[in-house]
Parts: sequence; structure tokens; C-alpha cells
Amino acid sequence: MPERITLPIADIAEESPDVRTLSFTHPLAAEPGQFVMISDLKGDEKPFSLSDCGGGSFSITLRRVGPFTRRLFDARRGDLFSIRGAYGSSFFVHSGRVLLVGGGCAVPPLFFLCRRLLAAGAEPTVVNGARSADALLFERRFQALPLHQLTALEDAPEPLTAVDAALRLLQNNRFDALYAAGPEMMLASLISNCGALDYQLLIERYMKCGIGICGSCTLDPLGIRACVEGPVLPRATVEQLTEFGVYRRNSSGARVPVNARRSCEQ
Amino acid sequence: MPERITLPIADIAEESPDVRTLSFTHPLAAEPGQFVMISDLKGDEKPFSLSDCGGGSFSITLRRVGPFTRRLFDARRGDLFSIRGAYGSSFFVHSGRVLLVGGGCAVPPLFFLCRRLLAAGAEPTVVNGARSADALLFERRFQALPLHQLTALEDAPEPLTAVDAALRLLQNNRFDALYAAGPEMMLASLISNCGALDYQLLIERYMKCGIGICGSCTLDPLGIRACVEGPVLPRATVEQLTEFGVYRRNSSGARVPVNARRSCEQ
Amino acid sequence: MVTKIPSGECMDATLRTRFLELDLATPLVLPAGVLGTSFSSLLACARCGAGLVTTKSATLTERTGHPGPVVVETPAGLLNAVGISNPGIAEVLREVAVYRRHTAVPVAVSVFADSPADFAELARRVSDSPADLLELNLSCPNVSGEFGAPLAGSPDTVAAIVAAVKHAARLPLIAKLSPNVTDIAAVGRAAEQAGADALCAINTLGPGMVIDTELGLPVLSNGSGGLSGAAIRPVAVRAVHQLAQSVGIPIIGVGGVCNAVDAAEMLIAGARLVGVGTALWSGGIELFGDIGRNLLAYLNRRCYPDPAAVPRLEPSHA
Amino acid sequence: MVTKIPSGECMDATLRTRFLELDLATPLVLPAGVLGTSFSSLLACARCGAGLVTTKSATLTERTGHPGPVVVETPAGLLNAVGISNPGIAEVLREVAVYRRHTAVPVAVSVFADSPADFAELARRVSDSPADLLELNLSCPNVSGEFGAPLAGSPDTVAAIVAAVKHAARLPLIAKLSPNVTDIAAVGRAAEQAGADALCAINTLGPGMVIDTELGLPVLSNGSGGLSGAAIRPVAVRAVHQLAQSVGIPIIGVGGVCNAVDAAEMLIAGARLVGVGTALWSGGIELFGDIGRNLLAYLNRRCYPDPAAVPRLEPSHA
Ligand SMILES: Cc1cc2nc3c(=O)[nH]c(=O)nc-3n(C[C@H](O)[C@H](O)[C@H](O)COP(=O)(O)OP(=O)(O)OC[C@H]3O[C@@H](n4cnc5c(N)ncnc54)[C@H](O)[C@@H]3O)c2cc1C
Ligand SMILES: Cc1cc2nc3c(=O)[nH]c(=O)nc-3n(C[C@H](O)[C@H](O)[C@H](O)COP(=O)(O)OP(=O)(O)OC[C@H]3O[C@@H](n4cnc5c(N)ncnc54)[C@H](O)[C@@H]3O)c2cc1C
Ligand SMILES: Cc1cc2nc3c(=O)[nH]c(=O)nc-3n(C[C@H](O)[C@H](O)[C@H](O)COP(=O)(O)O)c2cc1C
Ligand SMILES: Cc1cc2nc3c(=O)[nH]c(=O)nc-3n(C[C@H](O)[C@H](O)[C@H](O)COP(=O)(O)O)c2cc1C
Ligand code: FES
Ligand code: FES
Repeated sequence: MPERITLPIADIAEESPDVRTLSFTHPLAAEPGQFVMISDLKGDEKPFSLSDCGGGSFSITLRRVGPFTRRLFDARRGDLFSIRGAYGSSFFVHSGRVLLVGGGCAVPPLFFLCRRLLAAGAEPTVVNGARSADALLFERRFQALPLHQLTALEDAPEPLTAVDAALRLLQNNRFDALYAAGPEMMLASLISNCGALDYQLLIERYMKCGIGICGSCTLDPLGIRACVEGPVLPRATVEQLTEFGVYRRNSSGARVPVNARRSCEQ
Repeated sequence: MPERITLPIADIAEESPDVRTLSFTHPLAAEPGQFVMISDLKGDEKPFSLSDCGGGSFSITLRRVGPFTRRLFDARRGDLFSIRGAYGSSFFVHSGRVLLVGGGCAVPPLFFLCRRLLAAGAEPTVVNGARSADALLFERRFQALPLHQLTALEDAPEPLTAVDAALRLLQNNRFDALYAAGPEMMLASLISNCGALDYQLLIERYMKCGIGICGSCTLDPLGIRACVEGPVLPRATVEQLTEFGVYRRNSSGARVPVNARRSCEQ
Repeated sequence: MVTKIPSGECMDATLRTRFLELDLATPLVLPAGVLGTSFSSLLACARCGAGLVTTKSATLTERTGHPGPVVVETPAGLLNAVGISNPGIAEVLREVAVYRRHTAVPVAVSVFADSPADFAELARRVSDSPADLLELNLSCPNVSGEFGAPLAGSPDTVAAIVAAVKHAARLPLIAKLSPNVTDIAAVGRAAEQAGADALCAINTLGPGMVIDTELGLPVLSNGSGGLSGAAIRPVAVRAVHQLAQSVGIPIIGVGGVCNAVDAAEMLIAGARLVGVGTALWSGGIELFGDIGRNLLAYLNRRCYPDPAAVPRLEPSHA
Repeated sequence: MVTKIPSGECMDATLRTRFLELDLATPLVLPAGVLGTSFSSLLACARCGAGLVTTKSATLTERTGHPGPVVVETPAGLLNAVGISNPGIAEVLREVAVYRRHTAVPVAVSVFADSPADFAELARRVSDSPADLLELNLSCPNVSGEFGAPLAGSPDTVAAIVAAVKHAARLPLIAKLSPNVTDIAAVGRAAEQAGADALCAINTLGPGMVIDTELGLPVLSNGSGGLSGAAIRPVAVRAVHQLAQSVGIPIIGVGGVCNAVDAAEMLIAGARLVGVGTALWSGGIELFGDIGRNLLAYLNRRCYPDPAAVPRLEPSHA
């Protein structure tokens, strides 16, 4: 079991007006797609995907959407946080031509994935989707890697959603695998149009324990846990989920519809 | 920490009218001089030195002296016992010319030691002391090993104590080290006559926990525990013990004089 | 008492166990609050080999529970203060109805309230559902800020609630007890006399607290939480043994069971059924299958025809 | 509350701690019953870095205790039922006298009896000895076969014993409490009101039981035993926090402390001194030195001048 540790923020990077990356110095053992549970012990602890990890440090990238992310967003270098993980399943790292499709603040975990894909000899193409140019995340970081990046902005003069951009690429190119992370409706629309291509999705559910014991994050009708068997799920599993794109459970366990809002804003 | 295990007796050997060896099939990790705590869970658990260990089995050799050893003595093949250990310190295995002096039912642990000494290339001489011929233990087992054995019988036509036999050997030969186990008065007399020779003694005290927590077996004035820092103690330690050969503590912790009776009979 | 490993193995043992008129496929139980929020997680446990599954404790109305952290790892254990989050009894019973459409494996609905009247109302609602059993959570240590001392702390309170529920419920009744009392047997007897059909013991221990020495704050947002997992198993085994000597109704033994040896230990202590909760954390729900298989092997090796035939510890043991 | 690791380390922290008019070299305590039978084992702990040592609980007359097995390992813990073996108060005080000739490190004598009168008699005897403190073991869970329910189960019983002893003793009085109660704070308040000068919490938890599934018998000859070690630390920390909010007298925090972080956790919970018992089993008595050194490093890193300056948890935490 990974231990809980209390670490000071080693570095903070502004990514957009409401997104920041917090880095911590610690040799965390983690794979891309995994998440950590972070708390300031002042009431609340939330899951965040790793946006990078390696060389004795790791980072998360968060969007300010509510009370807890506001506290994280406003934290300063040296502030201490209780961190446990890394938890959950991770992306299977292919070595062929792969397409990564991300939307909003679910893009950063794909950056960590790209590092591993490149190390495994894969040829990644990244569709980096955002509402607007200043909401675009990690554009420069992806640029620094030897891969093909395509940005898709919804409010551009020629609006383009990440899904549309991805489908265009899929029509004209052969890919061995697809990785996607982002708002659930975006993921649902993407996979209903991607033919027979093998895919893996990063799926978010309400998480309390993060370790598969509380039942908060289970997925119908399989009863698997998004925090243990997920958050990264392969196509074979996703195809069996009756709730995917339809409903999720809130903090009491009640079902609520999945709406069109983007990840980290729901 | 070694785990507690419940094992059936695999084999029983008669050693003398009141001494038996019980063998168990289990790959116990143990060194010569160490002991196990054995119980039938019917009220009582007692320490016994390993008389052999290796090749997936181990054995203890016990003298019937009281209620618990009587139950062990009367046990049959297949009877189950709760066993924990091996506990305590072990003999440092030298590789030169070494003298082993044993008395009574403290002789068997020296057999396990001899195996290790021979494996390390040592040249052991064993003084095997007993009250009478039929109380002599492990004579044949020692004979089967490439070492020199000398038996010392107190009731022989020419009575000889183990200590006298040992001292004679020491006078006429050069040894690199001395190992001894037996009645405390025998040990005390041996070491007060052995000159500057390096020695290690197997010392018995009343043991309850066997793991250094209950304080039953501590040795004055060092406060060391016979079950953890002992039962094998080097010369440098023994020389500091004010209670050795003088008193020991009983099951309530009260001091009682060490008498002349032999080990396993006190 | 058996003192020898039998030489000839038997081959025909079964895990089937009678419990309150129900015929369970295994004596293994998913206890309340561990998974059990959705029909699908209950179903997954049933399919993996639980003979009985229990829902997370339900209250009359929706509760979001405590903010995080709601769990913290401790040596060989877990401290939790989830705070009885649940969507309310109506939603819970809807999940139970969906569950029932998929399987015949019995399900117990656990309920929690702070008055005999509310417990009775919950009991009525559960009696009108497809649930098989009703469990009263009298022992949650994590909501004392809201509800005061755990109900199972006093034999009189327990008796009052059980009596009120017995009157209202048409389902067999399990009273779930707290270990955080000086004499659990007295509480168990009170529950039995008031009409409980079975006991479940133990709920989480303590409560306990873990403090972060860098932040100088408790890790759990609730401050304290209940201790579960292997660390508490000796206390659970003793509690079950004490209860088994003191009551005639069957007992679900819960607390720190991680494998078939632990399950056998609970049976010997006097449990009819054995819960597996915190161990699912590291073992996954496949644990129900593993424990079942190894328990069956134990029964066969010892020539016990079924779990109920495992000889119990004699009453003389403290 | 400190939320940053201080950039500049301090260098001048000390472990010295005031406790009931005594000036202790460290806040670390050898608790009752762990080693402590002979003057020499007390001495060894004092030399290794314990600031206060406690004898094994003494009774008026000699007791051999329970037959073995008296201990059994449990997940992250130890179950023991030694049964208060001791050579009787006269012998114990002789050992204390020898101890005193070798060291000035304070020593507490722990005593156990089954009536206020016997406790008072023991207190008189200890008051006439070179001991520094008197500790009342009100909480041994291992002799209930002989003596009935632990005394610390009831605030009234605790108050009666403390009052009787207070009258008889000339030494400062520590009341050692049991965690096996629904409300330890109530018991602590009763002890304080009756005149206790300090509290020690907690004694062993449960009790618990380990059953051997091959022999079908409890491992401990006594059947059950008290649980100690890392497994119970969360319960001990919570108990100390509860007591610190409820009483004004200082508290010795005991239960599962294995390292300096655990010791710091106890201080934050509200302990003045910190006991290290079961951890000596795997750590050896050198642990007192190790914990002391690392605790000093913690104090320096956080710029706390001494253990008493470690900020306590605020009372709001459950
Ligand atoms: C596996 C996983 C990985 C995530 N990775 C990231 C990430 O890398 N970056 C990022 O910005 N956000 C990420 N999130 C979402 C992040 O956890 C929420 O933004 C955060 O919890 C919001 O807390 P809040 O108090 O600021 O807002 P609130 O106002 O409390 O909640 C806003 C929304 O966040 C979601 N949320 C709140 N609490 C939880 C919870 N305990 N578990 C899951 N969702 C919750 C809900 O949809 C809620 O409507 C991830 C979520 C999951 C499940
Ligand atoms: C480290 C060690 C190794 C030992 N190895 C052997 C061995 O290999 N073979 C063997 O026959 N005996 C050995 N003994 C002695 C053995 O433990 C006792 O013979 C046994 O405990 C007697 O129990 P009983 O009930 O039969 O007799 P009792 O009538 O209870 O006691 C007889 C005598 O045995 C000793 N004894 C009793 N209980 C204990 C105890 N808990 N710890 C230590 N001594 C005790 C006392 O001197 C007592 O007077 C060893 C003892 C120790 C400490
Ligand atoms: C995360 C978690 C949540 C729990 N929630 C409940 C609950 O809602 N109702 C209840 O009666 N018990 C609850 N419990 C207690 C368990 O049902 C069980 O009694 C206890 O954990 C001991 O068993 P274990 O060691 O196998 O987990 C919960 C336990 C855990 C770990
Ligand atoms: C072997 C053993 C014997 C004990 N004997 C006593 C005793 O005689 N009197 C007493 O007050 N507490 C006794 N205790 C309890 C300890 O003093 C301590 O309160 C408890 O073990 C919790 O601390 P720990 O986890 O650090 O061991 C004993 C504990 C152990 C493990
Ligand atoms: S968050 Fe608790 S089971 Fe997934
Ligand atoms: S037997 Fe308990 S300390 Fe040695």
C-alpha cells in the first residue's frame, strides 16, 4: 500500500487564469493515469491525476472550480499537504502510432502518458482541446516533446472540438490505439464514432476513500470501482458500462445525470 | 519476527529413560543455541533448545522433569503443538580447534552446534557429561560425526565430571574457543578454571514471553534478557554478571539461589 | 477437541449455511458500509462468493457524510469516518430492488437513526422492500458529534430500539453491536431479550485518531474514526466468543477477517456467519472466492461437513 | 498551527520535561509490566534514555501469574495475559532500593489490588520506599477471572480507590486508565476529582483472543489477553486527546508508540510524557535512545524549545 506523506509544495506553475500545476519533491512510484488524494487537513481531500512524475518529483495540475481547489490554487511554495497514492489503474503503454485526445483540465495526465509512450518508442499524436486559447493547457510542454500536437479551440474563428479534430485524424490515418481524457460527454461522443479502434479512457467518479473500500465510485452494472479498477478503463470494460455518459453518483451515492459540462467543472 | 506455527510431531526418538527427541517437519530458520517456545495450548508453554535443525525439519530433546515435560514426553506422532521461534542469540561459529563441554540434557544443543562447526571447517572435541551411562545423551549421534568425543560419567568405576574432563583436555591441548552448556554450577566451575580462553555459555533463566518484553529472564546487573541477548552469552558478558552461579529469578520474579542440580531439573 | 491433522481427507464438505431461515451458499458476508452503496457493488460481491450482502447503512433522508479525508491507514488497520453517507432509504431500496432482479443471493439492509421512532419507520420501509433481512446499526462511532454516544453503549437503549423495531418490522432483525463497551455480552443479551433475531459483532473499534505531526492536525476531517481491519481481529474474536456464550441467537462475526484461517477462527469463536470488510481494500472482492475455497479445503481436511459443524470453543475460556 | 517546514532549523531544543515536580531528562517512559521486574532491567531502560521507569505492577503478596503462553503476536500488535506476576510489594521495593543506589532517574512503582483498602496499604508501603511516584493499575484486563471487571470500567470505583490511596500515600499519584470503556474522559475526570496527580492512558485494549484453528483452542492459557502495540496507537492517541480536553492534570500517553513521529503525535494529542512498551519487543531498549534523538531532531526542526512546547491539538477535534 502506498503510504500517506506530508509534503511541502516545491514549485507552482501558472497554466491558465484558473489552472495551476503544483510540484512536490518525492520519489513517488506511479504510472500515467494514476491519481493521488490530496488534503490540507482543513476539511476535504480530493483526487487529482498526476500530470507528471519521475526523477524524484511529481506534479498535479488543477482547475479552480470550488472551495477545495480554490485553497489548492491559492497555496504557496512550502505549504504542506497530506498526499496519498498513487492509486488506481494506469494506461497500458503501446509502442505503435497512438492518438491522445484530451479536453480541458484532463489534458495534463496525457502529458505524463506521452513521456512514457515516447520512452516505449511510440509515435504519439495529441489532440489538445480547450474552450479558448487562454484555457489551453500544456501546449508548450507538448511542443517540447517529439510528437505531433493539434490544438482544438471551441471559440476560435473556425471552432473545432477535440472530438471533431480526433475523428478527422482517425479518418485519414491509421492508429494502433486511442487514449482519451476529458468531459464524459466528450468521451462518449468520441468512442461512439471511433469504429473498431482499441481505446482507453480516463473516467472520473466521486471518490472518497480512493482505495476501493467505501463504494462511492462504483460503476454500474459491473460494480467495479473507478478508484481501483479505474480510473483508466479499457474498451472492453467501457462497453459494458450502462451508466457511462448517462449518470454518475454524487457524494451521498444518489444517481445524478452526467451533464455536458467539462471535467473539473462538474 | 518468526511466526507461530502449529505442527504435528513427525518423529519421536528415545534417548534415555526420561529423555526424548521430538522432530517436526518445517523449514525453521534457526542457528545453534537458539530455542523455541512450545505449547500444547492446554496450559503452559516452555523453552527448549534446538537439538538439530536443517533440511526442512528440526528437533528438540527434552527431559521429563515436571508436568509440562511429562505431557511432551508422552505425546505421540501426529500430536499437534504450537511452536514459536527460533528465538535468542546463537553460538558464534569458530573455524579452529574448539572444545564443547556439555552436561545432562544441555548436551543436545551442542550437537546442532557441531554440525555447523564442522560445516565451517572447525575441529571439535566434545566432552559429553552425564550422571550415568544410561543418562548419556547423543553419544551415537556424535560418533557419527567426524569429531573427537569424550564421555564423562559421574557414576563410572572411575568417576569423571565433565568439568574435570574438560580441564584435563585444556591443560594438554591448545583450543581456540570453548562452548559450554549444562547445569549452572558446572558452567561456573568450568569458567573459573579455563584461564584466558574465549568461551560462550548457554544460560537458562525462567522464560515467559521468549521475546524480550515481559522481563522474566533478565540478568543482573546488566538488565539484558536471557531470551534476546541470551541464551548464548560471550565471555565478556558473562564476566559482568553478578547473579551467574549465585541466583536466578523464579516465575514471580523473586530471587532464588542457583543450586547444584543439573539443567532441566532445576 | 481435535489434536491431530486427520490422515484421510474428506471430500464432501459444503459451504452452505442456514441463517435465519435463509439458505446461504457461503457463510461469508459483505458487512455494512464496505462498498454496498450501489446495486452493482452488492451484486459484484454476491457473484464473487458472498453468501449475504449488506447495504451501507441508510438513513431516512440523504446524507453526504463527512468531508475527506474519510479514511486513513493505520498499522494493520484502517480508520474511517465516512459519516453514514447515503442517498436516503428510498434510493437505497430502489438499488436493492435492482439488485434483487439480478440475483437471489440474500441481502440485508442496514439502517441508522437517532431515535426508536425513526428506526421503526426505517424498519417499516425495509419490510416493504425485496430485502431479506434488516440490520440495525446501533454502533456507528463516527457521528457522535451529531448524535451523541453510540447507541450500543447502553443495554437499555439497545433494548428500546430493538423492541420498537421488532414491533414495526416484518423481517428478521440483526442488531449490530459496538466493541466500545466494558461488557458486550450484557448488550447482546439485552438485544436478544428485546427480540433481535441475530447479532452482528463487531462494528469499528475505538474510535481512534491519527494526527499529522507536520501539519499538527488530525488526518480525518472528523477528527476521529472507527478502527477496522486485521488490527482489531483479536478483539472481534473475543467479542464473538463472549456473545456466543451469552445468547442463543446466531452471530455474524466481523472484524479483521482476511483469509480462511481467520474465518475458521471466527467460526470456532462461535460465529454462524463471517464478515469480510476492510480486507477487501487490499484483497479486492475476489477475496470472497479465495476465502470460500480455502475454507472449504479446511472443512474437508478436518472432515467437518459444513461451517456450522466446526466445533466451537468451550465456554470456559475467558 | 504551523503549515510550513521551517526554513531555518533551531539547534537548542532539549528533551528535559517537568512532570509532577520532577525534572526528567526525556519525556520517554517505560510503562508498567514491560520489562521492569528486576532493578537491572529498570536500570538498563533508564540508561538507554527513558526519563521515567515504571515497575511491573506489584501486589501485596507474591503472584506467579498465568501459565504460558502468556503472549501471542497479532497483526501489528501483541496480546498478553501475564497475569500480574510479581514477587510481592516487599521484594519489588527491595529492587527499587537497589535501582535507586545506581541512578537518580525517577521511578514509579505500579501497584494492583482488588479493594481500596489493599490499594491504600500498597500506597503506604510505596510511600516509605525510595520510589518517586505511585501508579495505580486500575485497568488490567487479564485477571478478570479472579477479580471481576477491570476497576477502571466505572468512574465511581476509580474515584473510591483514588480517594483511599490519596489519603494513605505521600507520593504523587498516577491513575492508569483502561480504554475499554465507552467514555474514558468521564473516568479521567473522576480520577482527577478524587485527587489523582496525573493520568496514564492507555492500558491494553480489548481484551482480545487468538484461537489456534488446528488445535481449536485459544493460544493464551488465560483465553483472552490485552492488546498492545502499533495496532492500538490510534485508539491511544484519541483517548489521550479526549482526556487532555477533560482534565487539568498531566497525562502519560502510552499505546503503540514505536518511533519519534509516534511520540510527537502523542505530545500533540496532549500527553506530557510518552510511554514506549511493546515496541521494545522488536526495537530493543535501545529504542529509548533512538526515539529520544529523533524527537530532539523534530523539536529542533520545528523550533520547539522542549517537548512541552509542542502545540496541542485544539479541543474542537472529536
Ligand atoms: C480520478 C480523478 C482525477 C482527477 N484529476 C483532476 C485533475 O487532474 N485536475 C483537476 O483539476 N481535477 C481533477 N479531478 C477533479 C477534482 O477532484 C475536482 O475538481 C475537485 O474534487 C473539486 O473540489 P472542489 O471542492 O474544489 O469543488 P466542489 O465544488 O466540491 O466540486 C466541484 C465538482 O468537482 C467534482 N468533485 C468534487 N469532489 C469530488 C470528489 N471527491 N471526487 C471526484 N469528483 C469530485 C464534482 O463533479 C463536483 O461537482 C479529478 C477527479 C477524479 C475522480
Ligand atoms: C533457553 C532454555 C532452553 C532450554 N532447553 C531445554 C532442552 O533443550 N531440553 C530440556 O529438557 N529442557 C530445556 N530447558 C528447560 C525446560 O524449559 C524446563 O525443563 C521445562 O520448562 C520444565 O517444565 P515442567 O512443567 O516440565 O516442569 P516444572 O516442574 O514446571 O519446572 C521444573 C524446572 O524447570 C525450569 N523451568 C520451568 N519453567 C520454566 C520456564 N518457563 N523457563 C525456564 N525454565 C523453566 C525451572 O528450573 C523449574 O524448576 C530449557 C530452558 C531454557 C530457559
Ligand atoms: C469504510 C467503512 C465504512 C463502514 N460503514 C459502516 C456502516 O455504514 N454501517 C455499519 O454498521 N458498519 C460500517 N462499517 C463497519 C464494518 O461493517 C465492520 O463492522 C468493521 O469494519 C469491522 O470489520 P472489518 O475489519 O472486516 O472491516 C464500516 C467500515 C468501514 C471500513
Ligand atoms: C507484556 C505486557 C505486560 C504488561 N503488564 C502491565 C502491568 O503489569 N501493569 C500495567 O499497568 N500495565 C501493563 N501493561 C500495559 C502497558 O504498560 C501499556 O499500557 C500497554 O502495553 C500499551 O502500550 P504499548 O502499546 O506501548 O505496549 C503490560 C503490557 C505488556 C505488553
Ligand atoms: S472512492 Fe471509495 S471505493 Fe472508490
Ligand atoms: S522471557 Fe520475557 S523478557 Fe525474556
